[in-house]
Amino acid sequence: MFHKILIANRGEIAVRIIRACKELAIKTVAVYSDADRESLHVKLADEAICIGPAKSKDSYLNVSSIISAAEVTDAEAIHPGYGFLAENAEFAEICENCGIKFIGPSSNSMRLMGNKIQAKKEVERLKVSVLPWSNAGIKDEKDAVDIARRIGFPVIIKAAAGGGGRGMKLVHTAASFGNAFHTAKNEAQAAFGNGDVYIEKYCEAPRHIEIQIMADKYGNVIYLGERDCSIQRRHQKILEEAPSPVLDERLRRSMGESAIKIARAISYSNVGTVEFLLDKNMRYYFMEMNTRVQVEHPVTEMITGIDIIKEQVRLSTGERMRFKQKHIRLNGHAIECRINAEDPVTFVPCPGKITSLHMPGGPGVRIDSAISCGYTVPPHYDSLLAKLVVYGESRGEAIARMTMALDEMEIEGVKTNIPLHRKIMKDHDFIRGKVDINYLSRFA
Amino acid sequence: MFHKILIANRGEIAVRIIRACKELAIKTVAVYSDADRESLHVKLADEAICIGPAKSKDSYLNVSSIISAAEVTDAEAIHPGYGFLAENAEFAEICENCGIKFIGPSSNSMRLMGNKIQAKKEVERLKVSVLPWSNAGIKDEKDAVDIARRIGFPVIIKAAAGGGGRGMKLVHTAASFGNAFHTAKNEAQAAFGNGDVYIEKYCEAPRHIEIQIMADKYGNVIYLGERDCSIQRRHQKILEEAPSPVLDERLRRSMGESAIKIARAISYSNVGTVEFLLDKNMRYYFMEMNTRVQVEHPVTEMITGIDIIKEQVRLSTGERMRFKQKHIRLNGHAIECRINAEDPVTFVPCPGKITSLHMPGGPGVRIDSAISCGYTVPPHYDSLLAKLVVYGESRGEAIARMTMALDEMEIEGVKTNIPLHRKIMKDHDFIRGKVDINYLSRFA
Amino acid sequence: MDFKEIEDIIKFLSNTDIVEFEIERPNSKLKLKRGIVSSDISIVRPTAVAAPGFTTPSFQSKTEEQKTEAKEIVKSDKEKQITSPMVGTFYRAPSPDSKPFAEVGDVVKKGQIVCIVEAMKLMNEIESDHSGKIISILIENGQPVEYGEPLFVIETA
Amino acid sequence: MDFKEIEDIIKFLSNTDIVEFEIERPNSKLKLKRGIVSSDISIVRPTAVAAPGFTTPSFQSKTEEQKTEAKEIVKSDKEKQITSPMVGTFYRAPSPDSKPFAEVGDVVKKGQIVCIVEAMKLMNEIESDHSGKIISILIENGQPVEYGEPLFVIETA
Repeated sequence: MFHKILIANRGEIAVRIIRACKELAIKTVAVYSDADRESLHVKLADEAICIGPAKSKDSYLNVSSIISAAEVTDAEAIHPGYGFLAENAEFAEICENCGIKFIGPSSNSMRLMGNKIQAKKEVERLKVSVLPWSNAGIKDEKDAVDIARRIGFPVIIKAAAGGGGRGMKLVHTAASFGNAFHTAKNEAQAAFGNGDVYIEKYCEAPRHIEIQIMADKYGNVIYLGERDCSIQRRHQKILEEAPSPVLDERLRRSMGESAIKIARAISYSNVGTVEFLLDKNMRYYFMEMNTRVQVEHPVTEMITGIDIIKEQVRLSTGERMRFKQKHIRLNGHAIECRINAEDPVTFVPCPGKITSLHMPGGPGVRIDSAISCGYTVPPHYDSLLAKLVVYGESRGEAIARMTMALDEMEIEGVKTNIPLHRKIMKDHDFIRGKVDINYLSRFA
Repeated sequence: MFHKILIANRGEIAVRIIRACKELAIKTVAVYSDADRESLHVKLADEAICIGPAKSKDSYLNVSSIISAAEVTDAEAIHPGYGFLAENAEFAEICENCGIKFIGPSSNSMRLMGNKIQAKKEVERLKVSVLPWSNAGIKDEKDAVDIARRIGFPVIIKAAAGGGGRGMKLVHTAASFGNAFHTAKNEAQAAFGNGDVYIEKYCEAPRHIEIQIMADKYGNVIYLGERDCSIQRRHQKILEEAPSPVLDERLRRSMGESAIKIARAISYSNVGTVEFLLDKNMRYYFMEMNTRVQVEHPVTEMITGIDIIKEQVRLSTGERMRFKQKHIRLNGHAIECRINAEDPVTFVPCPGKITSLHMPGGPGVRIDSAISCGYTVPPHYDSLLAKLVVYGESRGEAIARMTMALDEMEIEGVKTNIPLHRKIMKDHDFIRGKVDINYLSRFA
Repeated sequence: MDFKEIEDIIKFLSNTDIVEFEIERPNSKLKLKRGIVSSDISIVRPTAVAAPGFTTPSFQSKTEEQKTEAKEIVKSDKEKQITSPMVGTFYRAPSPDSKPFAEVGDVVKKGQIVCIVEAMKLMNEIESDHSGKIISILIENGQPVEYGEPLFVIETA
Repeated sequence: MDFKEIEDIIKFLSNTDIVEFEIERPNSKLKLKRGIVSSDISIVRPTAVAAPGFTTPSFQSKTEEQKTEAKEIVKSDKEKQITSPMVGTFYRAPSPDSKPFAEVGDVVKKGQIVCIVEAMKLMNEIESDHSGKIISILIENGQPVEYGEPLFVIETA
């Protein structure tokens, strides 16, 4: 086991990782920007190093500072969390070259899945369904519109280097295609330094279902069931649950085995998530793979009893997987609400000082958070304040518990989306499990 | 199911019950004393009624006010929690007579187990072991000392109407017996209005092991494993765990079946706890039965996945038990630390205003509490601030998690016993599971 | 500028470090100064202004209103309240057909029975704590009352 | 001027050092003063005095001490610090055998190299931000430094 790990992240996920390390008796090094001097992750870690000014680019994305921090503190490994450098294959490679263990898959696996065109080609080769797309590559605009016609409108234009829904363009007619195509290319270039895009059939009102997988370095891969993350706002998940209210055991196994097939094919190790779209006819299509831990990993932990972060650390030391597929049982139901500091109507982030805080508690209530009363939410980073996670014997119990917990939760000083979550819990469609990725746009 | 329940209690257990009711879609009525006007249970309940001044005697023990509060609010049932009126058979009987459901066993079962002499006689009749005792009754002091000699010193003198360790006297020699006998009788009279005492063999350094049972009104009784509550200070539990580090499956079954035998014999329904002493030779002796929910019920909930409070409510409506013994699986390990507002050295209660509060979180951490930042702990009631409960895959993981959670927990403004718990988590004997009811006296 | 707006401003200010606040509009002017109010009263969050998440207790909120009302009514040192010593149902008369123990305007003596609070079928006769004239009756006949709830306001001599 | 606007202004002010604020418009006037409302300040926990439960970060605590020290040393406006622009290892000389870039008492010019911070095997030459006399060197040769950590104190002319 490692003696000391550096956590190249902030906020709740840094706290989550520090807690896991403490339980594994591993020393921790927190890194922080000037804006995070008073943050919980800095207080909880055994050591803490300031790595730069507030801007992410100069601190949490500052590879040299982070590697250097690991070196001066003799940290043996770096946990990247999610976001920031977590899916940066070059960073993983630099870690490998510096003799620091990157807690995640190899840089090769990351690179392969990071390029969405390559990833889709690989997955097609494995006979896992993908939505019809421009798999032959796009020569120019004329070629692109021909491909779009062949696929059939509506289509969606996506960045090859993208992910997480950033920079996507939905196009309904050939007439509006040209404009969208150029905008998409420019945006992709600006956002990811890579203007490559691809065209994909637009799937109407699908659910977002993702499979959590776990793999060791010896070819053992298992899946920990699915998460249903259909409730999204502008492609950002805000509420996740496990299991999905619509999957049966047969479909779960099929999706799980598809995910395993993909992971095996690219010699994937550590934890990862294979994202699928599930259409109204219960056909599923590979979307992308996230080569890191997800924000929403707790719902899987709640129903499997497996501590995903600890397993990540164990697996990256080269340990063998402690579980076989047959050991994995899904018990009960879990829901996560992402509590963001934002205006509940306009969704504009709302940083500021938390003047009063009351968190719910009791059985089946879990809170992953880095805030406390008096803490000032800085404006520089994402607006996630807390993940409120509940477990219930059944989905009904989980919803009742979440309703209760949201009613009790009290955050003053910053606006939050708690009212939105309260509204969702009372919504008839949500209660019946009738949601898709457009749910929230109908809802608002 | 009930439409409305009155909760005849305060603090964390009132909050716990209100939460359970909310999840069951039952309306709640809180009752409160003048000193509890700003309490969390008052805020969370659908209705709240002031039942008297600060002193328990005039409020939380004021039967007339509580029954009246149930009547004016049309509450169909009363949940007594623990302490206060929870083991008062007369109160249960008054509820029965007023057509209000008392959430607990029948007043007959309560009365039988409330008298410790009767209870022991009943249990002996069932061939469940009890420690050698004055089962023939005590005529006078001379008779008493003869009995004590026959049993063999050291002996312990206990109040027939007592329980929870109150008013017990340990006597080592015949010479000191007379004095102790009179003191015990006087104390019993003062505390319980009943001067009857009995004499029992003193068991050296036993563990306190209790079996949680659950029974419906149709004779179905199951046990939910044991709790090890050996860590006590002056007979007050401060840390509980489940399962016990020393029980094997055979002994667990034997103790569980003894508990069921007792419950069946007295037609017990609802939840209850049978307390045993377990000596060094792994022989167990019936001590007493608590005819209510215990403070430490969460550790059992964590390892069984069963919500004991909800089951209490369901069972008291006359529902059939939802589980059979074979459904009960004990998974992992749970520990509860009672966080009290008290001086960690002198144990003197320390009421006051909580000026700063930070609660731990993350996977496997549960907090049952009624405090919040700015809340003033009144001096009139017990000093329990919060129950910090952790779950772990193994006892080792649970201890690591509790250590981490205690390190993070921060309560300012009142003194707490958090430092004592931190010390216990690091103690070699505790870590090896080598504890008995005298552990803390050696420890301090 | 209505009460709601003033309330909003004050609520908002309470979480800031603004100590003086002044606003002028064509038809109105508002000036506020914050400071330390001697007792704890300013810190205690009134239950009536419940936090967003908390359901407002229906019984309690009712009585809270009544208390506020009562407090307003008790304007001078001479005005005293008779409060309920128990939870129960308030009756103004010994039986449905009898006339009330006391009416507004009646002069009562300390120790004189002014109403009944029924609890567990027991009719508890409530005596006045003061001598004086009843200037208002705060609870309607047959309504539930809680411990400490004001029932009458009496003007003492 | 509606409540929303007032709210925005106050929120904005809270992160500034403005203590008085006054604005007049054709139809309205707003005046604000900031200050300490009550003794809440005592509640703010300085990070240095870590809560009992928090393990004191060893690296951080070291640098905290140094910062305090540095702050004490910087006594007048003339005294300036050179801080590290990155995380790494502090070296006073270009190689183990060379003599240090700068010693206490040396007069350096703005832009002159005063030390090296090694990060990822790269020797980053650190230039002085100011011209003046070095009056103290706060870090020992070969020790790790974090971003923003004071390295030298310079007395400017």
